[in-house]
Amino acid sequence: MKNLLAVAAALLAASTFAQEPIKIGVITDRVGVSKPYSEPCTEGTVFGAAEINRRGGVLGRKIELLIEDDQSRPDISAALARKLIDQGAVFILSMSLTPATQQQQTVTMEAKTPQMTPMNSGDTLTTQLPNPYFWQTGPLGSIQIATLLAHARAQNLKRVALISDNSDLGQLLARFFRAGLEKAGIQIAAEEVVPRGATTAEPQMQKIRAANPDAMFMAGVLTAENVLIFKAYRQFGLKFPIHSSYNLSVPVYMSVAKGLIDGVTFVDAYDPDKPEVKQFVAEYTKATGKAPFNMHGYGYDGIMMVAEAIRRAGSTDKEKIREAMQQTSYAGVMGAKGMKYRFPEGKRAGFDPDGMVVRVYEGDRQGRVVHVGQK
Amino acid sequence: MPSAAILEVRGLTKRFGGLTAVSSLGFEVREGEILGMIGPNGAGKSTTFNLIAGTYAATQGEVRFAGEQILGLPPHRIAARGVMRTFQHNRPFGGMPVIDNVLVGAHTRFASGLWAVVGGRALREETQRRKRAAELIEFVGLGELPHADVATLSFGQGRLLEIARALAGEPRLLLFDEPAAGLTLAECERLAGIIRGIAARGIAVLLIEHDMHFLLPLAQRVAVLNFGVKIADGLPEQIRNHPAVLEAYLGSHAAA
Amino acid sequence: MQDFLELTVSAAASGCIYGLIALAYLLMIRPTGIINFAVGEWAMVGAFGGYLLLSKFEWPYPLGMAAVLVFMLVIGWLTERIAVRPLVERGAPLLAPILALLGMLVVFREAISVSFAPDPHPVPYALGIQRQSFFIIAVTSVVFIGVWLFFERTIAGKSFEAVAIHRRAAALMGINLSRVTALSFAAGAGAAGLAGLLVSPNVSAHYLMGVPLAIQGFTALVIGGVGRVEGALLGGLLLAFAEQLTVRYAPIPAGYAQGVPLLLLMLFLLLRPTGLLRAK
Amino acid sequence: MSSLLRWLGAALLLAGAAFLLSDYHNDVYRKLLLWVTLALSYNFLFGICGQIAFSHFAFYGIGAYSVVIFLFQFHLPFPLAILLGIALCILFALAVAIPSARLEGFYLALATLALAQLFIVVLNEGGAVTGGPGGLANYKLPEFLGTRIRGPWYTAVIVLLLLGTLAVLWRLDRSWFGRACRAVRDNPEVAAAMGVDVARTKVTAFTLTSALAGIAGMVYAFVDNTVNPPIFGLDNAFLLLFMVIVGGAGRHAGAIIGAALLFLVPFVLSPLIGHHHVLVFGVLVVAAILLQPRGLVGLYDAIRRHP
Repeated sequence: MKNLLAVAAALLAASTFAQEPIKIGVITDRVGVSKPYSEPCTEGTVFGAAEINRRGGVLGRKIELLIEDDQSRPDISAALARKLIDQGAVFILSMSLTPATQQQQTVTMEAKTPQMTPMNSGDTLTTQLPNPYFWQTGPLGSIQIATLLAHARAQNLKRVALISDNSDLGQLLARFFRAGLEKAGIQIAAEEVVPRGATTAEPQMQKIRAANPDAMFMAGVLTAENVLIFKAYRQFGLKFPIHSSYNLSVPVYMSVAKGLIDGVTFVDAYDPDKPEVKQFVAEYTKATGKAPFNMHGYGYDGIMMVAEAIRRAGSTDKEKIREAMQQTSYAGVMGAKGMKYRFPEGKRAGFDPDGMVVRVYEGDRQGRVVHVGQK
Repeated sequence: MPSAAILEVRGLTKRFGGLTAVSSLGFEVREGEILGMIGPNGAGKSTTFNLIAGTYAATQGEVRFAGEQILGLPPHRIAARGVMRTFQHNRPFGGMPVIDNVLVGAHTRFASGLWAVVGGRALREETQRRKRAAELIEFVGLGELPHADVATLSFGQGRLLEIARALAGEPRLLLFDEPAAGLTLAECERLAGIIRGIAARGIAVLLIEHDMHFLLPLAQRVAVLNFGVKIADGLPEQIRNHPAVLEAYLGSHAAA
Repeated sequence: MQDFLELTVSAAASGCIYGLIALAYLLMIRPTGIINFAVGEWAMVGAFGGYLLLSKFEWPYPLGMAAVLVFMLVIGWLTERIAVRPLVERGAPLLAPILALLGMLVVFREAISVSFAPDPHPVPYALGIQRQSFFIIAVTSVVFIGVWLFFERTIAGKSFEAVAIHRRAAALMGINLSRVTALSFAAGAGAAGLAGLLVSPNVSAHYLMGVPLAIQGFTALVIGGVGRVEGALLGGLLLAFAEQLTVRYAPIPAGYAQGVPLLLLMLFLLLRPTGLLRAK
Repeated sequence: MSSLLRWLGAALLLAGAAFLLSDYHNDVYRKLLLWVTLALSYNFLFGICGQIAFSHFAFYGIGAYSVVIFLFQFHLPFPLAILLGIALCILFALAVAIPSARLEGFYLALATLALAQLFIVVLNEGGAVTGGPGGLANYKLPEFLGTRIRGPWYTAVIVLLLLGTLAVLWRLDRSWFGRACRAVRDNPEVAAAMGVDVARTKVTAFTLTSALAGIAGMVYAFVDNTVNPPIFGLDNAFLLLFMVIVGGAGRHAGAIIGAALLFLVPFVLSPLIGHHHVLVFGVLVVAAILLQPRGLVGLYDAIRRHP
């Protein structure tokens, strides 16, 4: 009897060991400036993790998310990265401000812990530090501008205007938009900045009007300031086409810029007609009672890719996960039909350069896809 | 045996807009002497006081201290030359104990610079000054209270602190702004003793006072102000019976 | 020339917003000496009031505007009750209520941040997009004329001024100090909330809109001076024109144009710290 | 001698702790020590000298950025980079403080408010020199005698920074200079009558504490080996002010307690009540000012006096 009990206890112990969850860290922002983007992205990740667990987890183990809030404060962010690593996270997903992700990297590089941002899109994140443990699957600024230019090729642009805001990401996107435009041999006739907290964008738009551009490119990511730009554009009755960064792809514009955005084209990593997207939307809505949008998709793809890499690594050894991650070839919710995330030739920015789409606002609705990829 | 005049005031005038608060005032104070200055309310006593201390800028005139013009110097420079003052309404520094208040008075007498402070070489001087401050606290009669919170002092004790603080600056001229105001009779007597003691150390004293009963026995000479003009000066007994003074000051005082 | 005329309207509208915020500061500073940096958050509360009543519940504009104004008066009065009066009664130094109000700034912002989604919320125009600037200018003019008449022409206004000049003397004259303080906070919140409501169709209601408005309004106040009511409006207009003319006409890179209002602020602090208009 | 032993003991204790902590706790500990260092110098300026400034983090940033730029963009030797960084802090501090000191009221607060924002504009627009919004990264602390200080040893460096700052401020506070600062805070007019040069005292206190913030920034630059604009903005400057108030303005212990408490609050509360912790923080600040103007240190004193 005693022996039997001992055996049972040993079995029990073994089985709980087998069910010890795989810990994945998430650093998000619930307080600061990137909260409007960080929150839906994190919700997508949480939904994805639940789905993985419902299907039996990874390597027979459940996934456990350790979610931390960095308030968009980079120094806190780096400390939290260490916390997650100390708590046994084998992977860190970064969904906060770009400089925060940057500062976390100094930790993951030292601790040799895989880290990925599924949503930050600043081009410099994978180039500033030689960190083989870091990947980025958000659509880069350089891809955004190249896609927009590919779509606008028919318009035969010679002189354009570039407008942005003074946020971290807005400035970064503007830098790569500028580089993309210069590379394409297009003259930037006016370059303007609408600072955070402005009460009007009329002087900036006047200057752009005076430059008489063939089109205007928007690189800003502050919703309120972008709306100011549209207001001035409508008020002046301007006619040149507007091509915007992926910031216009979040649905808040449909309500907050009502009546202002008809005809504006924007680059998106989200094609609502893609079967994977339809399935994701249906399942997410069923599970949470709330319709998701593209930010949820970024977070969902992020956790799926990580789970996939761990599955292929066959272990939670961080070095093996790193190798597996580098070999990623994954088709997810985001990206044009058939797009796969890949990190070829040792690159660590994984969004397919041909994976973005250009969409257009029809009335106040985010309408159809009018262009795919950079060709 | 009159000693040299340490403070000489000539033609001192101050106008506030259209109002002339002080008009062509002239007087002098000698070392070790107590000069009283009296006058009814609004006579220009406080203005004169603030002009000498540098709080107000004079419209014109001359104020010489130890032979040098001090008019136009900022207050801290004037203090550094050896002109210290007390305030009519006690104004201690609330955030520090009694002895530190006194040490602020000694501010200009510290020889060590900021580097010496940071490097620790100023510690010896600090200790010496602290000892000296304790002696001054003893001298004015607050001997048991060097570490007391200034908020706990009585009004009379606060007045004594004002004096100790001013003395810590090693003044050659001490300006008292109505020091007896608000004190009890017993406190007034103690105060008179202290002021005499200060003068006895060779420090010149300029004393502005409303209360004749306090001032006249104490001062060696008295100047009387009315409407910004000096209407009389002389020995206390002369002032007591001066007709213009009786008219301007005592008369109105008696009537009131 | 057309540009300049358009810019005149747009800068005048922005200047009116800055002026209203500056007026909010001024209404409180004059009688109490207290600088209340939470005015920006008050403007945010006004903007969210506009979102709720005008966008969500679709009240008619005049009714919604009146309701927001009344609500703001209550907020201002409550703020004074909670964060200022206990300190004034205790005889705390002037800095204490200023810091307490900085704390209230955080409380206001976070209360909004946890109650509403983080995205900006739309607030409708009073008379349509083309006429919003004129509406802002008209409402602001009415407010400033009203406030000016109040201080210049009424006994109650004079008593406010008396408090501004000397608190103790005013108390001896039988003026109820705490009532003046409470009223000045209520009026300050009214002005700030109005500014928030007026600007919100342009900038939308969102949880981070307060601090920029607080800083712009304060810059306007420093430029105009705290001496006179008109100074707040003048300062606001000057700031807005400087900002917008710089962006439009100055040959400097766009990023550095943001520095211009800050330099203007520093310049005024250094060269003319009393502001353009001195107290009479 | 015994006081020297006490400092030594504190150094050993504080630095020794770093060797017992995990990586995470070490990192939090490092940043906590830096916040405490900043709070100490800011307390001297605000609590002891009575000046409100919002530029403390800008000077922290000037220190951090300048040492990185001088070392890795201009390739200057380490000691020279540090000296130039300090000189830069002093220069900027004087430029702001001298004109502000002429004026009464809250002019320093306003001038520094503008400076703090201008600094962020310059960082964002600085191109390759400042790295723009992404800041600078991918650099390492220079080696000394063939070894690089890292891990808990670097924490020990921060402990030295903290204790050095405290020692300097401690001595200043207990000297004629500290008394002059308090006198200027309590009553500038009386202070002037006592011979205190009010303007000069203000300028000296501002410059000195700003330089100390700059030195702390130089140490910070090698904590995560990256510098970027969001760290040095106004938000943190306000947080610093709140720390000093909650802890007890004018007291070194208050600055230490306030910084420790408010820095650690998000780490402790965030897992419990999510993002509501900021609301709690705001209420805490208001309550502290209303109920206990001397801060937590004052509360402790009151309890000790009347148990």
